[in-house]
Amino acid sequence: MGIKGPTTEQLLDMYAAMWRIRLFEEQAEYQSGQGKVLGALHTYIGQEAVGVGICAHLTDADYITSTHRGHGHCISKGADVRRMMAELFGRVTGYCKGKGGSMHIADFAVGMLGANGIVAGGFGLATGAGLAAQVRESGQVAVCFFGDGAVNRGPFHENINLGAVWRLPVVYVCENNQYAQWTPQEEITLVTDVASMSSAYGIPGAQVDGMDVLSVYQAAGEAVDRARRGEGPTLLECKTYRFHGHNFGDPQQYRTKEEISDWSGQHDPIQGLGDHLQREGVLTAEEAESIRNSVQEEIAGAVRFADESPYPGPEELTRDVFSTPVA
Amino acid sequence: MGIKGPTTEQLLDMYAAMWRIRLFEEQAEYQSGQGKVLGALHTYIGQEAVGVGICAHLTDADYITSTHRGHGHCISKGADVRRMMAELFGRVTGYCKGKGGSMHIADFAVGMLGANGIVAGGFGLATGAGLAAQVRESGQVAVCFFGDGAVNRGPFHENINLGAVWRLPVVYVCENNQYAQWTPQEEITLVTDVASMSSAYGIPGAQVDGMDVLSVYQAAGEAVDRARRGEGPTLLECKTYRFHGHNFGDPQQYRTKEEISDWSGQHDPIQGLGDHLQREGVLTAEEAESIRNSVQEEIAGAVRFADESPYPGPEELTRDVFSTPVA
Amino acid sequence: MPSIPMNQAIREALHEEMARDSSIFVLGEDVIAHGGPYAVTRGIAEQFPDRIRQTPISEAAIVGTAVGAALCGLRPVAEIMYVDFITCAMDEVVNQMAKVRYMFGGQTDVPVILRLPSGSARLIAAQHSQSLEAWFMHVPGLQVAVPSTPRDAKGLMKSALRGRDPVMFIEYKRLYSVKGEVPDTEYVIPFGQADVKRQGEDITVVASGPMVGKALEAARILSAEGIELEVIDPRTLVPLDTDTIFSSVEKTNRAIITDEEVRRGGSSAELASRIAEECFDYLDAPVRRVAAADVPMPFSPVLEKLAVPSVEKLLAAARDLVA
Amino acid sequence: MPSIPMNQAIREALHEEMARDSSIFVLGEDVIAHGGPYAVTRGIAEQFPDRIRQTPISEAAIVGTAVGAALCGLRPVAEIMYVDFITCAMDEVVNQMAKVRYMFGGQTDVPVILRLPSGSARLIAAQHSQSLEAWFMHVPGLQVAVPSTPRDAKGLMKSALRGRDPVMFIEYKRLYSVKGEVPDTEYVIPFGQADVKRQGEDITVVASGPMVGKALEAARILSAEGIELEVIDPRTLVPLDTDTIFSSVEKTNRAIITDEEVRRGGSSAELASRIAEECFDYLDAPVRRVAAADVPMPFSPVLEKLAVPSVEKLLAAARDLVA
Ligand SMILES: Cc1ncc(C[n+]2csc(CCOP(=O)(O)OP(=O)(O)O)c2C)c(N)n1
Ligand SMILES: Cc1ncc(C[n+]2csc(CCOP(=O)(O)OP(=O)(O)O)c2C)c(N)n1
Ligand SMILES: [Mg+2]
Ligand SMILES: [Mg+2]
Repeated sequence: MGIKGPTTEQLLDMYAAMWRIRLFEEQAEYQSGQGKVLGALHTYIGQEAVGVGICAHLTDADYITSTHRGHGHCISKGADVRRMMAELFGRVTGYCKGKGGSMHIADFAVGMLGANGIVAGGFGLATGAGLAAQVRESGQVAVCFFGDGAVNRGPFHENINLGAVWRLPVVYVCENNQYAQWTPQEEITLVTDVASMSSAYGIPGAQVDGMDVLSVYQAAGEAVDRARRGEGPTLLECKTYRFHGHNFGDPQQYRTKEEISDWSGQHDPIQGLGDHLQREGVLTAEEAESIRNSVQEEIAGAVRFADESPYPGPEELTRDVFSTPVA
Repeated sequence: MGIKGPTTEQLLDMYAAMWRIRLFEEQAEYQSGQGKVLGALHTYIGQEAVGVGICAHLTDADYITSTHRGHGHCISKGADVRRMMAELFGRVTGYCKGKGGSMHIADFAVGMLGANGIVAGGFGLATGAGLAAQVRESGQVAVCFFGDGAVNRGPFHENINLGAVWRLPVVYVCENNQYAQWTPQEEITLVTDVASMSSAYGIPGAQVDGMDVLSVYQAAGEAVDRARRGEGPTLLECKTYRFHGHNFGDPQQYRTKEEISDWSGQHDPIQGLGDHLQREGVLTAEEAESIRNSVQEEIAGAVRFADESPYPGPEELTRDVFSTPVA
Repeated sequence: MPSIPMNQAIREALHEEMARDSSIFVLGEDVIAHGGPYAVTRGIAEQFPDRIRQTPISEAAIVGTAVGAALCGLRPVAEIMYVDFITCAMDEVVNQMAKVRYMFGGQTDVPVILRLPSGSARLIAAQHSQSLEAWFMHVPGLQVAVPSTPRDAKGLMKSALRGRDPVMFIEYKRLYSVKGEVPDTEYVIPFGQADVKRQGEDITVVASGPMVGKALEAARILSAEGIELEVIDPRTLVPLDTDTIFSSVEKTNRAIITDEEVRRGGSSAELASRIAEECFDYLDAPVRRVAAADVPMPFSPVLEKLAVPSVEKLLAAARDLVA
Repeated sequence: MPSIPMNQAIREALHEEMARDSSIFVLGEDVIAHGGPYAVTRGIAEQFPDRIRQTPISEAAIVGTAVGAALCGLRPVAEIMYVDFITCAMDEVVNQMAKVRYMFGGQTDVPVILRLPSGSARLIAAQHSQSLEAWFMHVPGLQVAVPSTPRDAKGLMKSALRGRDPVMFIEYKRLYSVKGEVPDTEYVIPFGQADVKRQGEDITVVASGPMVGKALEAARILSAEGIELEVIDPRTLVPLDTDTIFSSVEKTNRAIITDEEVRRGGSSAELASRIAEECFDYLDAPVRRVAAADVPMPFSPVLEKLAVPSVEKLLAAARDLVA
């Protein structure tokens, strides 16, 4: 069955959200260079269509789990870029009071159950979220984002099997950007089309162009609907590409400049949607520019907010280990 | 391509080996009832055709890994029933000097890398054995035996993927007896035909009647040959059934008496091969009886050997933790 | 007071709390069939059919899913058939369950209970006989309960089921069938309160799990010799009731720590070093540890017996301390 | 003697031993590209192209396969990118690697080396900053090496590569880039031999990994105050050179144990309780432990600094002990 939409309003929201991710990440890299953003930084640049196209089907009541490359998921799910940036700066106004940093941003208020520094760490969390939804018959859906590299870890297998046999309302979304850190996918598995692995669990699989937000939107809509109808999980593979290194500072000797510029030049998801909207007459070049500018402002505000925020005080060291302090 | 054989001699060996397993296990259960065989006891009764049909293609130089239900694999690989029984009795003459017991019998001299008390514990060991063989270009093959229950654990997934992408000489043999302890397979997975999961790793899969040693022999021959030729792993599923409980003492409320007697009455692998050999004129009823009797003797001897053997002395407590004693 | 075995005591806690709180949810391998190998979850499927599920052999998914469900409003109670198999889910325990509250700045509760049958029993050798309390103690964010009696087991389980933090609930297999009196009125046992199982003036014995019974036996024997042991059961290792332990040592001036863990790096090391550090001025003799041998658990009964700490070893340590 | 960083020292050990012994085999995630994140395995692919493989993100398979290969004649050296990820392979470490020799009655050697980048570094928070020595110590069958200098790292790695037992080789990430002198002639450092990094009369400081450098710094500062620390680096926690440690304590009558592990249940507990038990008559003051705070590692630099044990905390403990 076909998925309706997206509406014009949704399209414009998605366009803005993709810019929000792009500019947040660019700013994060810049601030990392300045020594303000601390620790490891894995940007989502190039993959914006995936998070945005999928989360367009979710409300704050739905859940997502994320990865080490989580900023895009946070923003797609509606997290506040100010508190995100403050977290990257290690400030107490951050989502985790500065205790988490880039790899551990969570916003439970919008159903974002956390970035995760462990590859494949999200499978159990998402499957459990789906279980909670099913047990409570709440109609909520959980989306598990993971990379192609995570596919080779045991929790992929154990949890998708569990989600399948219990028909949990979960969508397992593989962002196949073709590399796990510095290793190309074809070097570490014979099966590069991850969607095809769905048959090993008896659930549907689908593969889409992850650089095209409209394709992602369509496929995600079907998978989310299926989950909401109580028919169980889908394994959705989005073929995508990260335009920057694995982390900020990665010298990228494992791939060619040409490969990178081919992808970023010809498959930029933001440009793709922008062009589409202009062709459809939904957006003028000026409007596009103004959306970008207002997001730019927002990000600048986030940096100011972060920079003006205090660091956590020493009392925060031992808080939050348990619900109440413990001997 | 077709697998030649088995020769008449091989057939008779297989027939005797299946009896050796059957009678060993019956005796082990009896001795367990007597309080002589100690600890948990998981018998291979009903599944004899699998271990025997597969190991018929292996030499002592080849490797196998096993499970908690490992006696059949030991015997199929050529282990000595006296040292096995002594191990079950906890005696120092046992394979592991009494330190292992039923779930940890190993015989490195014949390439038997150990029973394993951890479900799916053998995947890494077999894959590593295959790696060693490949690196040394030794032509050896490793066979990994595992149950249907083990399929749902992460190491199944991680190791088969690794074996596949490195084209290791490993045969992954699923003994699908349709139950994991007290849980029927269809309750814990949607995909009950394990062989079909091979596509998730890009390797061939095959499914055979695991109650028919000749079918097992044929399929195993192809998989072992493929491995020896350097073409990589096969996922071979043998549909089988355990005639007794999960362990000795299991009240088996999770399945019907009819189901059990259907399988043991109509699919007994030993009876199956015996009838076949008699039909083919290779074996008379008397010869069959005499094979059984001589195996019976052998097992009785094993019990005597075990019973007369001493327990390990206290000095054994701290030996073998390391290659040399350590502070 | 009725006398019931420990597995029944835990079962009662589960039943009573499930009736109180509809968010409690049970999962694990074979937990419906026979109520699991230890019959702890027996009857739950009949009474709360929608709130118990039998899982595949997927320890990582069991724990991961429990944690995810806990973040989203359930209170999962997962049985890991043998604590030895928690090794298959340590990422989920250590990097997820224990850390999510802290990493996320306190945004969420993590009310997961992992039930962990532990210790030696029935000669099942190295992969089915471990005691891993020390690992769990060492992971900030995990609470660790080690009941030694049916009464404690029920009361501690009730506390766990009403708490907001992850609990590693250590159930010694050998104690499941041991009976003890359990109040027939409602009670809970708060975490972090040690129980003085026996009062004595001469030596403080901090004993946990199956060693509590052995310590009490040793105490009876030594009492005849004029040596009075004070036996303290911490009941939870995290949080740890150091007040009770330290004040006992201040009274007796001697201490033995005993548990069934492998000695090197066991929880006895943490307790002994805390006592040695904080009761230094009161100690008349070194703190002794009586724990399992530093070996994988051997199968043969003659060796298993040597590996596991015994009443005899307690007696020897105690006599040595007062000598 | 040339001065080189620790990652290079380990690399040299690997190169030299691989040239000696054709059974050594390297595997791990991204170990070829850039020689892994720490460049330890750089150059191996060029020199021994058939003896190094880059793996999928499959820690359980990496360790499991290494163990299997070791049973069949290879000497695998596996890099686990962060020790935190060993949680994904604990069954393979604990129930297979550590136990196969014993469970099988000594039938086989298990020469596996797991290289385990550890500790805090570069603000990477709770899931990438752990120190898990205490867990490994507690598992009979595992040897645990914790080099603190390039010289020790090279010599210990060479011993490990010639040994017959599984080794958890703890590499503190913060030390990879710290230079130190390394002999340019062949040498090995046997396991179980502590190194007295500094002699002193007043307090024995048993320090491991990154705390060795901090202890030496504290010693320099305290020396000016007339307090002389004896700094002992055990270098391997299993086997442990108690002789050297105990005789030092008999001389100084005071001890501090320091490491970067979380304090509760850390290896400092084992060491402190051993000293408190076996040097009881020599101790003039309680054994102190200076270790990491009992919290998951926080991200923010202000908090990370508080969580990790510091020179200041060592100074305070030492001054307190002689006060
Ligand atoms: C269990 C585990 N192993 C290894 C790592 C180190 N690591 C972090 S990201 C990464 C690559 C992940 O690849 P993929 O899943 O494809 O995600 P991508 O980075 O491409 O988004 C690796 C190896 C980790 N964080 N966790
Ligand atoms: C990791 C782990 N989880 C659980 C168990 C307990 N257990 C032992 S055998 C078994 C069932 C195994 O089923 P299967 O793999 O099908 O083998 P079968 O017993 O049918 O031969 C279970 C759950 C275990 N030993 N290891
Ligand atoms: Mg990727
Ligand atoms: Mg089975």
